[in-house]
Amino acid sequence: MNNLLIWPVAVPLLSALLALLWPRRSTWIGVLGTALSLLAVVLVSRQVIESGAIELALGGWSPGLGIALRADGLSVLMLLMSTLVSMAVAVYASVYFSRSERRSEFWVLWLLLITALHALFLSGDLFNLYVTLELLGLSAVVLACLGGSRESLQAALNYLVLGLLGSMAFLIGVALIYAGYGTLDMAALAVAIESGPTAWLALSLMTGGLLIKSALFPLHFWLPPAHSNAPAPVSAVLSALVVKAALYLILRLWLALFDEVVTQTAALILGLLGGIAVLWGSWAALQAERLKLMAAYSTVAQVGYLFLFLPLLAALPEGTTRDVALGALVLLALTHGFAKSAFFLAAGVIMQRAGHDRIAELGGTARALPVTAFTLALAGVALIGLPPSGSFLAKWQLLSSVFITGQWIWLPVIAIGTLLAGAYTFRLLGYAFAPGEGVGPSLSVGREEIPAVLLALVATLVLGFWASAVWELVPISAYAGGEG
Amino acid sequence: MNLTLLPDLLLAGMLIGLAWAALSSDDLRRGVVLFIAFGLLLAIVWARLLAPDLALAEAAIGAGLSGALLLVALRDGGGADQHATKPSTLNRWLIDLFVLVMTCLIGWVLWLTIYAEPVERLAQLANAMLDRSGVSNPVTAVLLNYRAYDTLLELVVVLAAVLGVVVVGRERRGYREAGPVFHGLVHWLVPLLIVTAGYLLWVGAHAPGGAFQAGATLAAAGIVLRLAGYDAAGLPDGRLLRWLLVAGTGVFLLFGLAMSFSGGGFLQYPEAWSGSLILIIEVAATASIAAALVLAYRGGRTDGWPLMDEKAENREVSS
Amino acid sequence: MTQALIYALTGAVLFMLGVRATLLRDALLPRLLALNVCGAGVFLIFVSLAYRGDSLPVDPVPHALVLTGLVVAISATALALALNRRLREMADE
Amino acid sequence: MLDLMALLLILSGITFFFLGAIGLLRLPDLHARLHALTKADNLGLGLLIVGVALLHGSLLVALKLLLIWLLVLLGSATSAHLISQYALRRSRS
Repeated sequence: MNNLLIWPVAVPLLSALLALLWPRRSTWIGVLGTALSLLAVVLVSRQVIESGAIELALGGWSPGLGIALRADGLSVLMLLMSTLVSMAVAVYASVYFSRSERRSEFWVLWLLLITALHALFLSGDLFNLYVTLELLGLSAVVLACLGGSRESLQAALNYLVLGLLGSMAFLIGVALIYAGYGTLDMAALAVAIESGPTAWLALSLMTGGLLIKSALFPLHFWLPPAHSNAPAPVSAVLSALVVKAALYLILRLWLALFDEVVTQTAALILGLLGGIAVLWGSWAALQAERLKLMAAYSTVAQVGYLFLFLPLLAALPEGTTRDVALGALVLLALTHGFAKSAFFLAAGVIMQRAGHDRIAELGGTARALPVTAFTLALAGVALIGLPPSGSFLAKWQLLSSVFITGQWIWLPVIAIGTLLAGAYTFRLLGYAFAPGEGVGPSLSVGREEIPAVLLALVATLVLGFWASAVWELVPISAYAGGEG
Repeated sequence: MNLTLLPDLLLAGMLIGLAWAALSSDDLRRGVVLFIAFGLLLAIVWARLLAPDLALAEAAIGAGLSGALLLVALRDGGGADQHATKPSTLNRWLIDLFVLVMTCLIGWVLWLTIYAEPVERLAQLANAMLDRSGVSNPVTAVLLNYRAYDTLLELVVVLAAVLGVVVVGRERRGYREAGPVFHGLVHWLVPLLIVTAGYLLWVGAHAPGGAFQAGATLAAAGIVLRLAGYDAAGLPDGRLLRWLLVAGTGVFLLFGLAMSFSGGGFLQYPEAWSGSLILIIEVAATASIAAALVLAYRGGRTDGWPLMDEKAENREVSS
Repeated sequence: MTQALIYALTGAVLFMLGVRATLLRDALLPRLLALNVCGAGVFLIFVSLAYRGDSLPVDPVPHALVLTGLVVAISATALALALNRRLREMADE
Repeated sequence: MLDLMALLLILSGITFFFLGAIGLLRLPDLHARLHALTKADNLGLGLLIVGVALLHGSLLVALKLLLIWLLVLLGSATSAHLISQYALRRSRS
């Protein structure tokens, strides 16, 4: 019995209800609730680091009949990322939304989004995952249309419809699993699932649904409009966290539940799509004329990188080498999460100051907003994968996995992708550091500039130096059939 | 060919036919009406498959409230999307091929798992543990005890969606006051619906029924009121409305947390109390679901929703 | 078990009919109808899994899952319709 | 004997429903259709309900069925009234 596990879900949910009841205090409740959720996640992480994976059978019913929450290395890492990013974004949002009439609704939905993310990372039951996915999708959609513009509403509506289609595909996969194995508990399924038509079809359907939500090429088309038209704090969490949630589920399914079902060919297909996403997304980011649109296309590319790992993971034998590669994948996902949220927050600061985010007219940013320009540079370092960022180490490990498995086709993809990332980053920095009057001058460092730079520092320095912690945490697994 | 299968085959065929007709109709109004008929037929299928709880819920939610929402969307002017681009013939063929292949694959797997080599699922376990769950309707036991966490999160989903409805749109314009005949019906129907909701809620512990069916019935009362010209649709204003929306999730969550403080696990009801605790949670959930559904139908920010500050109101007037 | 199979197969057909219409149509309302038919197909599969003949007690777990799914589906439908309405108002303004 | 009577009642109830449906499809204008539909369906449902109550043979169930019939009568009368009123108003304007 370990009631600690419910707190990362219960704290934000309770705060959301309080924020709904006391709209005038919603900002305080929102920031405080996010901070307390952070505390809850830290407590859970400490316990996982000290004593390994933990499980909580809700309602006292054995998992299977009841629902179990589970925390292991992978989920703790995702939890930590989501809670740290959301803490920083919450501080930023307390300034961003301070004068908006949507303030109270923003905070309620914000806390519901955190609830959904935490519930998703902790859930150990397939149907419960469907419910958390829907909660995540709906709250993200509402947050995305808080800006109120026509484009943001249209993008949010497309996002909603596609997300629903994805959830339906996931749900029918769950139905087939229940038909074939008679349980929804993931730990039991990790043992029970064996290669066969049921498992194969269920995995394809569930993965297909999740691919829509994680915006892998060619199912990415909804992402750039939705992410670039949302309010800045919302774009930050959408790009950094919500997309990662679907990716986390794909990893869970492929590596823990269906690890005997996954074939090299299937993994190769996803890897190829990932490769195309890297090239196409980076190219589109280079062409983008608006800062937030560029960031959104860069997310498409970065998601592609993460899928490059799948064929490598499928080719590597279970054991240390695979854990190292998996650790690199997680490290890349974390770095991108921190860097991209920093990027969107910086873009938000510029947009509020300048009234636009057209890249070509950003001259003077470095003089007017030195901290924000520095943030863009730091985040750019992490997006390209230069040392000492976490993504440098991750890409290094990606390359070494390529050498071990002999899948040379990924080499040019990684090389060109990195070059393109460098190109779009330096193009942006070139404009931002050029002299000009595009952005009005300011003398003080605003409270809203601090969170972004902290996030960027985490991405470039903290994750780079503390990367070994990621590799230590990843092998702790709650699922027998998996990488444990 | 076994003759006793004939009704089942007929029902299945009608389901597919109605779905096809609803989805391929170019006239939206026709599509929506066919969809409502589809929902009603589905309710009959649930009854046939010994799922009376679902039959009630489908008739109330799936056909009734969804239908009301879709119809009112048509009234908003939903029929006007005429910039539809037809997909190219090649795409059409590819999609049809994909659909055909997937249908066959899913059908094959279902044949394997249901017919060829059926497996033992949770039926026995769920029915065996019924004595310890505090209720005797197995579906209620699953919803509010074994898998209560799912239901808690589901109430949160409803909350998120209704907040979205409130954030996005303004209230729809109301209806003219009902004439004498309709008014007479409302006069009888609304109290009857409220009594029925109470009955469904109470009976849910041991027979088909429960919070969702009761909530949907209560919401139907609200919708009837609104159609008769009562614009508030029976919902309270301001702060009380917020409390009403929060009630279901809040009571559920607080009970769960209280249990984890008093030595058990989260949502682990003490066995002697579980029946009463479940009933209290269900009452709160019914209120929240009904309020959320009526609000979703009525739409938007109303006079009743306390705005953050009066600036918002000024802005809309001035712009 | 033949009855269960008939309805499960019907569920599969309904699901794919819904997917097909979601992919082919591009106005919102037909797509929402399609997604709801999709959902109905999945629910039908779940419920036919629960049915074990007229004499044995049914499996209550899928019934509860479907109830949850129904409520989630109507929430999403309501949200999509509200978004669509706001968009239409904006187009008119 | 009771069973046979119930069967006859149910069959005649179904016939009325059938005739109502034909009326809905074939009659020329709205008011005539409404007339056919409500008359035939209300009577058909009444016959069906008496038949089912006989089959079931319990007073409580019979009362519940009667309540359902009354509700449907009330509902269909009101909706027929509303529809014809609407049609009338539209044809005037």
